[in-house]
Amino acid sequence: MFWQQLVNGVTLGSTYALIALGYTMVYGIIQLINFAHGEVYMIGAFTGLIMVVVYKVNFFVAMLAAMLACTVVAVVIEKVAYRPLRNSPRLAPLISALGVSTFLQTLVTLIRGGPNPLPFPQVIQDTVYILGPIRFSKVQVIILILASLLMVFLQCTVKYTKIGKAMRAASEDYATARLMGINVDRVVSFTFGLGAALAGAGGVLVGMYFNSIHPFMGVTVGLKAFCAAVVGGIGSIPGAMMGGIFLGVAEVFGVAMGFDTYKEAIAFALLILVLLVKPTGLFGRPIQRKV
Amino acid sequence: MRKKRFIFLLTALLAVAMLTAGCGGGGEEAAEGDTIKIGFLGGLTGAHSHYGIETLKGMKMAVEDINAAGGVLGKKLEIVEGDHGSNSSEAANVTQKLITQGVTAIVGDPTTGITKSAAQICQPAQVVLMSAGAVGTGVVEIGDFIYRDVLLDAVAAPAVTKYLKEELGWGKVALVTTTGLPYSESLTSIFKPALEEEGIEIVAEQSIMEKDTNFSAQVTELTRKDFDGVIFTGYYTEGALFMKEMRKQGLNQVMAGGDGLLGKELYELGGNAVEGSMVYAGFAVDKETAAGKTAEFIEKYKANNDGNIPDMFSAQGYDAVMLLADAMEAADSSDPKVFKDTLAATKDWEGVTGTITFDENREPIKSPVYLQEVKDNAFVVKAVIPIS
Amino acid sequence: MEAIISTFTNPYYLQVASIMGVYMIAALGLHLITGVTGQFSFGHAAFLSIGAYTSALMSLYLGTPFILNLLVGGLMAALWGVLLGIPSFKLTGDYLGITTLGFGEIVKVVFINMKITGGAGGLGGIPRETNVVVVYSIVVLAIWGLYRLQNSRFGRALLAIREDEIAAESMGINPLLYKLKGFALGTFLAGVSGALYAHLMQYLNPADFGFSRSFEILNFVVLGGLGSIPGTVLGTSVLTLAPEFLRFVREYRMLIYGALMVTMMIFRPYGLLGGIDFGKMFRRYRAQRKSMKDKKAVQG
Amino acid sequence: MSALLELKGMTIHFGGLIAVDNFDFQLEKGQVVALIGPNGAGKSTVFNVISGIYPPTAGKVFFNGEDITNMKPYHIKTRGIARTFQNIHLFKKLSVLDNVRIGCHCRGRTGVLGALTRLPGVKAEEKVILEKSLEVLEIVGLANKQEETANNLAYGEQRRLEIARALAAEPLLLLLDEPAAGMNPNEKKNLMEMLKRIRAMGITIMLVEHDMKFVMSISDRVDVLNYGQKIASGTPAEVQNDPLVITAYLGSQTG
Repeated sequence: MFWQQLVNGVTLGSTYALIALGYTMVYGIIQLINFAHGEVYMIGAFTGLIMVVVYKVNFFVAMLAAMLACTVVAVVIEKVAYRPLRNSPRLAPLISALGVSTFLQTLVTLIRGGPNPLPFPQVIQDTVYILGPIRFSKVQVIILILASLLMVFLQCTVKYTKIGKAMRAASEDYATARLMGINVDRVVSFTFGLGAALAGAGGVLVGMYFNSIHPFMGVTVGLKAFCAAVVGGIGSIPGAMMGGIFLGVAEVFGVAMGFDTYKEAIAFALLILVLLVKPTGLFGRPIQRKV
Repeated sequence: MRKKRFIFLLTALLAVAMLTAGCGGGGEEAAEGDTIKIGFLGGLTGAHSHYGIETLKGMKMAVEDINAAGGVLGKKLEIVEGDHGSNSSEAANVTQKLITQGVTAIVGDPTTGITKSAAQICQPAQVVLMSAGAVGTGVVEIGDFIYRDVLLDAVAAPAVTKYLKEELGWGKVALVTTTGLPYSESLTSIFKPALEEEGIEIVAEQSIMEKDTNFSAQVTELTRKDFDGVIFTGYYTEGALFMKEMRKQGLNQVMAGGDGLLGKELYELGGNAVEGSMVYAGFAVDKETAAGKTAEFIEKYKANNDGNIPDMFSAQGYDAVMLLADAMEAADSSDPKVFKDTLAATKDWEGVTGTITFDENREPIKSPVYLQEVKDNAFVVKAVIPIS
Repeated sequence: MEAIISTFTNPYYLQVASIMGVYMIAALGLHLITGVTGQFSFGHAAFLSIGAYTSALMSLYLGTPFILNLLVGGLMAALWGVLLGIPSFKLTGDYLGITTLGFGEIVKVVFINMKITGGAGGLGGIPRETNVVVVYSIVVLAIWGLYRLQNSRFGRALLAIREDEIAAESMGINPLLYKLKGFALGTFLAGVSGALYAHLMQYLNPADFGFSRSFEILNFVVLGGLGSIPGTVLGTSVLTLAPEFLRFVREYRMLIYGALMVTMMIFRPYGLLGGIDFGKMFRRYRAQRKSMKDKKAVQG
Repeated sequence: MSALLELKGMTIHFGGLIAVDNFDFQLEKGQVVALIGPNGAGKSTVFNVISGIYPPTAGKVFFNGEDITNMKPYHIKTRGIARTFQNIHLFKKLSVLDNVRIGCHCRGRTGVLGALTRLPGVKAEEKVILEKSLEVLEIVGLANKQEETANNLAYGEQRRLEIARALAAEPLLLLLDEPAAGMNPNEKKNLMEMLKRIRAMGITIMLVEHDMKFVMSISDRVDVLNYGQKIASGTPAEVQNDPLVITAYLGSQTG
């Protein structure tokens, strides 16, 4: 029972983690809670669905297409709705993000013809493996492997590529990075794109796992993923991963322990607890007051 | 610099003034003319718009049918649409607006919560409110202008429970509720005593959330329990996904639930996992059993909607308009103060959602109840249960 | 003339005006917290719900007078505001925002699970006590109070915290204490607004007080002009009326609403009235007139 | 006669970095004492500890005989220590007058109820605050700019506003963190005059400054910090000729 719930929790958590990464990278560089990120994830799921149903491509192609589509959408969002607000008061881009979020939800609802869920076709024959007391489904395994691969890929990009170095520099000190000749606009675009690609992959994976997607699917998942990013320590990539998995596991065990009617509050309660004990999250660096 | 600011301010003020002026056009009194206005209250946009859209579809079909047959009292029916965007405070505005637009009755809202707040406005304004979906408690109690044409679970659920026990031999069940969904919480509170009455043991209770997709934790909790079936009190989306998760984790029981599960999404989303699951409703949607008005309605709906079957919202929306029209004819008046009494006296009225009688508390009693199961991507009637 | 009277008695207009006023009170509360003190709160709706449920339960079970219920609703919200604030105000900016958002969601879930509030089914049968006169009397009172507060030692301390917390601390201002006081006053207004809402709608449902409502109120404050009372009033008016006027565009309504939010922020990042100081404009105007008069006097 | 301000063995670590090491310091009432040293010597850190922004790792701070170590900045302010900041910390979007009025904060008592009722006592208090504010604005020469937004002031004016804001509370000790930074020679001359007037008001001054000429011409005593350690202390003339100080500023000749 315990192990089974752990598997459930880690699977759920790894989808949170994929989305949390987008929040954490963007926040790390421009200190913006990109509330439209959940909608990017939703668009990923819908793109995947269209690819599979209309163009009849296989699952991996659909996922790549979704990642690409999300990247484009996110870069456009950043250009249109956030870039003009780079030097505005803190709440302006936040409101803009909420506007984008409403816009995208409505747009997809209109295109889809209503807010109710669409079935995601069974793209992979789902077999179940039994290992002692634990049951794995093939999709679960795929989610775990793909999520881990994507996170490793991300970590390598940030650590070893030139643009990754630029990202780290920009997140360390935006103004100085700009003075050092780093094209920060490009870095920000790239960050949005990269985060969106991961969210897009997350959307397709979740769609495939639960076989159901709808235009408002990004709202709560997005919020919880943001919680995961904060719990892990915003700006920290391993933090986002661990935060996601931590929240996923906590939610699952909360339900198992009989708090099922409080499930929606578990992520937020943990968030508050973690912040009160460690204000910058589990993996965040302590803030030194600058005078 | 300062001049610019002033100009901006001026424009801002002008914009407000224009908006306010626009307000004047909104609420013109309806000219007493050759139409009878019926308001639609529901979300055509926002998170719950699906229910609203379906209700309106049904209403439009009813109005078409009535007007084609010459209208009511020699006048044509007209629907005044009030979309509240699934937002309750807007719903109060919309209700008030519909009333100022001169509607004699309002059909809506599909959800209990908004119906209750709309009822608080309709009752003192003396406009009939016919909810096509509010199943929670405390709705018609608000006043004698408030009605609903839903299947009353308080009557149907015990009958179905009896059937589950006696015909299917269920002795132990798992009860799954959608927390935060009034329909589901109310149905659960009806099922609990009914199950106890029949001596069916509830071995596990689990809660899920509306719009959630991941039920692995709840299902894992069920894997260590022994039960004959699941009583699922929520809507079709979550029902389908819950059953899928059960099959993934190796549980093979079927589920039974109310008309919240009645929708093609149940088997579209659920596929094989919902095969054999049961849904009770006031009307049957399969070809063999559906007869008369119901069959006609289904055929017409399918023709207009790419062959999809109607769900309870569209069917109840259709019946709501029909009920109102018949009450007006019977009262020979479109004055809500008059026809509300003939409406209350409705007895054995044949609608597409079954036969409706309003009891002394103005609650609808529908008989019989159709228990339908999913077979090969369709609902098939399994049993017809009469309600005494 | 008749048209004017009917405008004032049209129940639809009265309803819309009442709701607008109720939100204005909540928005003024958030104005004090975010606009004046500079603290993010993304869970304002939770305090509305606390005030709403408290006052509604008092009306239903105790039958106490409406004014008392309003007051207690506000005080209860303020109490919870302080309870949340004490541990949370060591966080700043977005961290505080997300904490308050989390608090809001927890409050919602708690109300869903509570028996006495009717859970998810909601609480109905609340007497209708709120009317336009009561609402706008309180709006006027709140605006008057806020003006006095902002132009006092207390208000200046809040503004100092917004502008520069470290400097404020070095001026002898205890930031935690003042933030808490500001938050308590802001949440008090939210609670009163919630109590008015309860006695206007006569029905409460926890789902109506989620984060989307919190963000809606935040929108009122930011789009109108953060830190400006006229801005908050204008923002609330425009945004509560907008959906009523956008009704003709039907399903494209929210699409337009979302796009408007983005364009508004791009063209007016400080809000509609942001950066416009009416007090200063007035003083300048007065000074100008005085100098003109003096000139005239000299010439004459 | 005990010192107005006394630091005993003050030590501050930031992580592994020792910013200030075992620093002893005394300041008599009415003195003007300067703290100088190369960049990164720990001067501003000393200020931040005195004003309560950082807690010291070790050591004690006494003011007027009272132990104020680990006190919060707002408590220290009420004891009579006011300060300015090296990188200007004005309330940027508020008016010049409001900036100074906030400086008077600890001289008032009005709370929420007072603000709402505006009883006579509150009005009187506001009047006192206004008068005091105008007085200090007069001292720093900003009286004609009281309605201006702080952000719109020129750099030198912003520095002067910082001083006015600190003076508004009638402090016993004024901590000035590089008051002359970024000023032209003319402005510096004015500043020096201003400081002399402030000193004449009986206010003790401790300042951190880079401009040697400025420091030497105004200070009674100069202490020199280098890498967190005090390397010299004395009159301006003594310090100027101290070989250790010369090495610290010019770098060791032998490498």
